[in-house]
Amino acid sequence: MSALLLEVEGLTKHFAVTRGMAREKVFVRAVDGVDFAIARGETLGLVGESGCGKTTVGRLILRLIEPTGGAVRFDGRELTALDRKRLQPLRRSFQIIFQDPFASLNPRMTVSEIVGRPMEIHGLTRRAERDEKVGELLAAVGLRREQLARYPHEFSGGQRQRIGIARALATRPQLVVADEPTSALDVSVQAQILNLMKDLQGRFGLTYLFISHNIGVIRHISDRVAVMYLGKIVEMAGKGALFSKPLHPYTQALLAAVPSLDPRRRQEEVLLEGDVPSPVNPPPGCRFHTRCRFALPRCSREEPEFRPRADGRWVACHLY
Amino acid sequence: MFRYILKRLAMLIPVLFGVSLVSFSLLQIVPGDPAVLLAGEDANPDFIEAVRKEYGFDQPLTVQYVRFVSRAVQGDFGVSIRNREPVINLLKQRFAFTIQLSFLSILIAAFIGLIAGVISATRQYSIFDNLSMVGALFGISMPIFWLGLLLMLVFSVHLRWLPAGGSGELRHLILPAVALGAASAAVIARMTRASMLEVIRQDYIRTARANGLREWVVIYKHALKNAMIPVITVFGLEFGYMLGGAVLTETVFSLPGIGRLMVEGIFQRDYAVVQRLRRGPGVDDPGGRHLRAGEPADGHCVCLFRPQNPL
Amino acid sequence: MGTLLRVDDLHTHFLSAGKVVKALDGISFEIREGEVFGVVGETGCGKSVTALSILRLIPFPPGRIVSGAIRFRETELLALPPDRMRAVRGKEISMIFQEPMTSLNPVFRVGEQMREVIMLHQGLGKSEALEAAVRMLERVRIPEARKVAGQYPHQLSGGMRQRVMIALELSCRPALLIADEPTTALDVTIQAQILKLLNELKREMGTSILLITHDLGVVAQMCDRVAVMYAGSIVEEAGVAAIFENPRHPYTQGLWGAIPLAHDEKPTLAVIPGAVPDLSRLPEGCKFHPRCGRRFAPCDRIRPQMTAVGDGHRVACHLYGGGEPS
Amino acid sequence: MFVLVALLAPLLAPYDPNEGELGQRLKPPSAEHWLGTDALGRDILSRVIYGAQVSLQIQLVAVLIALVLGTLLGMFGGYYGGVTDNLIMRFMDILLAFPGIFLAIAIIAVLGPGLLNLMLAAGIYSVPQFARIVRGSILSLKEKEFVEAARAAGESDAAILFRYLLPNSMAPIIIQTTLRMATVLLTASGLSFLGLGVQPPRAEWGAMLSTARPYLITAPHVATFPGLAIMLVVMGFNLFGDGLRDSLDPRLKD
Repeated sequence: MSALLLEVEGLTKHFAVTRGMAREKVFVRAVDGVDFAIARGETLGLVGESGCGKTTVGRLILRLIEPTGGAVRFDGRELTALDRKRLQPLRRSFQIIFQDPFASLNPRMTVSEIVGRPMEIHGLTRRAERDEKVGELLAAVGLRREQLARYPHEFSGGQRQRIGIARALATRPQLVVADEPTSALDVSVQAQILNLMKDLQGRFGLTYLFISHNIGVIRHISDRVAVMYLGKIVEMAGKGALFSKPLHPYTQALLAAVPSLDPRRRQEEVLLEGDVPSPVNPPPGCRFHTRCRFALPRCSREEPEFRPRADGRWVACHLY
Repeated sequence: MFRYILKRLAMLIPVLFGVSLVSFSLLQIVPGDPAVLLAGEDANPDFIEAVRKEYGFDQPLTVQYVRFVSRAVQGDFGVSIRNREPVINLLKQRFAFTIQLSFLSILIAAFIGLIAGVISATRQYSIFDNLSMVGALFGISMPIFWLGLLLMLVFSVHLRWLPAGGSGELRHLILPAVALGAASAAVIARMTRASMLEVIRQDYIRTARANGLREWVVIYKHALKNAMIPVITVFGLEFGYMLGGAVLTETVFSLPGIGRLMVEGIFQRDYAVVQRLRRGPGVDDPGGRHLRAGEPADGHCVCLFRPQNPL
Repeated sequence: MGTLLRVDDLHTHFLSAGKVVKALDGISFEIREGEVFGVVGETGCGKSVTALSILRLIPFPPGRIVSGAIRFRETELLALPPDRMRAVRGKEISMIFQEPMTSLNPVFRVGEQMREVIMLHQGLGKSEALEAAVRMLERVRIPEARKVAGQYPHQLSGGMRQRVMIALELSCRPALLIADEPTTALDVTIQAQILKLLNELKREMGTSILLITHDLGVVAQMCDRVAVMYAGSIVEEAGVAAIFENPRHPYTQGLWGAIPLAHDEKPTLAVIPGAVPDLSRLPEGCKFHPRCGRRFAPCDRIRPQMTAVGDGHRVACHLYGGGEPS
Repeated sequence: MFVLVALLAPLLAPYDPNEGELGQRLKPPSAEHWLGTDALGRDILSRVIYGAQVSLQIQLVAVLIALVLGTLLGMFGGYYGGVTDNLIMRFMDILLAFPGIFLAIAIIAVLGPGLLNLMLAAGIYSVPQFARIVRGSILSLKEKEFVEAARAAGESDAAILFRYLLPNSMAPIIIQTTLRMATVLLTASGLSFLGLGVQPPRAEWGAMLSTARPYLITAPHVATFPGLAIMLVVMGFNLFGDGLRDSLDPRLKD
């Protein structure tokens, strides 16, 4: 058993879209060569702004969309090479929690069906004992067993997210991809869900890929953090190192942009001007050079390599 | 842009192909041997054979199809079996009439529908709203042909304001256009109302109000322009529907349009079959006689079971 | 600093499926000249209804301002005839909304939308108004303002649209700008740009801002004074420093403790158990008592009143003696 | 109510719908014949009541054809997309290329007039409507997260189609079914009116109107009641459909 549960290498996804009246076909380079690995029991936080490709990375790992290129190795097995039939039995080992607690549950199924179906598909339960097993899971995520026969619309947003978590855990997976699981929730409910996820990680020995745009949430839940910008990871490091001393100019700007909760420390300086360039025609060289305060002439010509430093941190920047 | 147009045009090809195939099979499958129909039932076999050759009915179906399409593309739809006139002339004439009728109908429908829809939406649940929505319900539920008959009964027979049939003048078109447009007016009114209600809830309408714009500016400038977008597409659909509805209207009012031509065409062909079966019609009084005011200009009324001018 | 806007015991109700939803259940506060007043709370606490009530834009039906008073300078807004109220909107008090994507009319050019409002309130001619619009767009740091004025909203990014909204709403130099979650739909880096812009414009133009948000970071960075809302009521009101350093109401404390910080480590997150009550079936006494860890005898019977606990710091909680009407 | 009348027609009708007394021709409504008699002295009330039976039969069969074919085509087109979808939708475009009831007329022209062919024509004529609605619904549903969750859990395509997508498309399908019952009756009676559908002497409302036309002036009641019957039934289905829409699709409610 290797220490690494998931290894991702050169993962790429280009979406073909038709644009405008002319219906010209262009490629959105949503994910453009992403490398990272997650160790067993670890939480990797994937953070970035809207459109940076973080959600696509999550879907690619689970093969919910087909990658354009690159490799995903799960527990030493190459997933990208498997056909649908051979992938199917492996699916029980990696599951997903979604952002929208209203769209992610089938409104025509009861809680028992929603949570029980994954078990049935993978032959983990017989019909007779399904309710028993679902009941146990519900208790584990803080719901009551009596709520088995109810439909999703009878629950609040926070409770629905708990049902979504129970469904993800139904097949006893090793890896859970959590895609913005608290973004649709109010802060007080968000705190409940984050605490629950931390608690479950210990009890079920889970490994998380936690995707979020909320830097506070990422800092709270992650062991290591990867920062994405325009389809690429620009920096990856242990949480402590990354937050105390961000290396990449984008990471620095991103962290500085989060408003501080200390009213006596008002930030006046804005480190990042303008908008993110289009992923259809990303800038040549370093993708961040158009907005970077430290841009050098070579930044617009040469693409910096994403590579590890002596201290174990990864960064893609010509400054280092 | 150019590529877009090309692509759109390319998409039309299979559709046109299908339509031509269906039209062609229509001609084929209609019962009766076309050569016999043309030559007349009592003609001698040699003549029938000659006709068959002349019109190419002896060729394989594929060849006939290719010829049909290549002629159709050149605007040659053949010669009417009935009066030996080129079909294209007949089509042009009749089609122009139906387009005229449909155009008048859609004008009436758009006018009534838009006004009723906008006012209903801005005064939701008012008496006007309720009345116009009940009216719209009648509009979509009323069979065109019945409405036509009723209009005729009231305005031609009893009030004698407008003629019940005939063509050539605008006043001949009014009743048919109203009958044909009623359903579309209802659909447009409902669509406009729904679309307006949807738009009025949008954030940018709130922005306009929050900026102190007058209510009528908010409604007629900001809301209506957005609400019209889905309504315009309904116009197109309704126009197509009218070409279909024209069949019924033209039959009721005995008007020389494309719809009636089509129905007549079907029955001309069918006539042989009907005759052969010697199936007596259920009515013993052929239509038209009792329609004093409805006597059409060309002197004959479509009679569905006994075409008076067979072949 | 004088008082610009004063809201007194405002009640706004909605009728939904035969039930009365008390969206605003008697709130009072005031906004002073030149300050940024924050209203913070979770979904459904009534903060947006507060904004719409001030402009009298509550959709009727189903909503209605039942009672209360809103005094803007010397004018009682709730008593104004519709015509006079319209003249206030967009000129004296204007408002920007959460969704920059949908708040601009998609079928009109940006410049046209601005020009319309400028002509209405400032009586300028067509070309003058368009010039004024372009100048305003430049003022919100939009590059190539003249080109942007000729574009449709869908051609602009979210951040640009919010700049356009700000330009539109500040074009008539209102005394009060109501900003309802102005940066919630934006990314943090864009949010930082917009907040900076709002701060600069406020200083330049002396506009007061009523800032509605659920993001405590935005409150800390922008506001002078803050009101915390819960289920249609204000539960605590204080200067921004006081409320962050010494929150008094158990709900405020819980809310503050639940936020994961970006600039600091927090070992565990505090949790407020349960969920927000149904506004048509509010609990007796203090609305927060079913979720409160510090409730005691009077909490489920008597609704606490706002009580002063320090300089400009008021709390509605029995822990601080909120029993008697103040 | 309408269904009840149709089912109980033999009990309710006071006279045989096809037996006429020639001495009783074109009589206006009276105590004996509530709605009067037609040109062959047949009781109009009885004919209208029996007409309900014919209409219901046409509606049910035609809508069922459209429902089954349209739903399946829409489902597969929407779910699989690509070439399958293109083929199906181009085929639907061909059907839709005929304006209004031209398509139904064309089908009748091929098959010949008659009750069965009428039902087929009205059914095929309605297929594209169902296909489009179902396809649209599937297209928006298949992007939903709960469908992604089902795929992540390893559900098969068939299970996703029939356990997740179809049940969630039921509301628009049911609404469309009800509204189509109204349209089909209008189309079918229109075709019968033209003589392309049900043939006299069978009591069908459209055909009855057609035979009543000559007596519009002398005996307007003959044309009034069948038309009224069509309108009331169509209106009933429309009202029911609108009501369903309001209750099943709360988004469209105000």
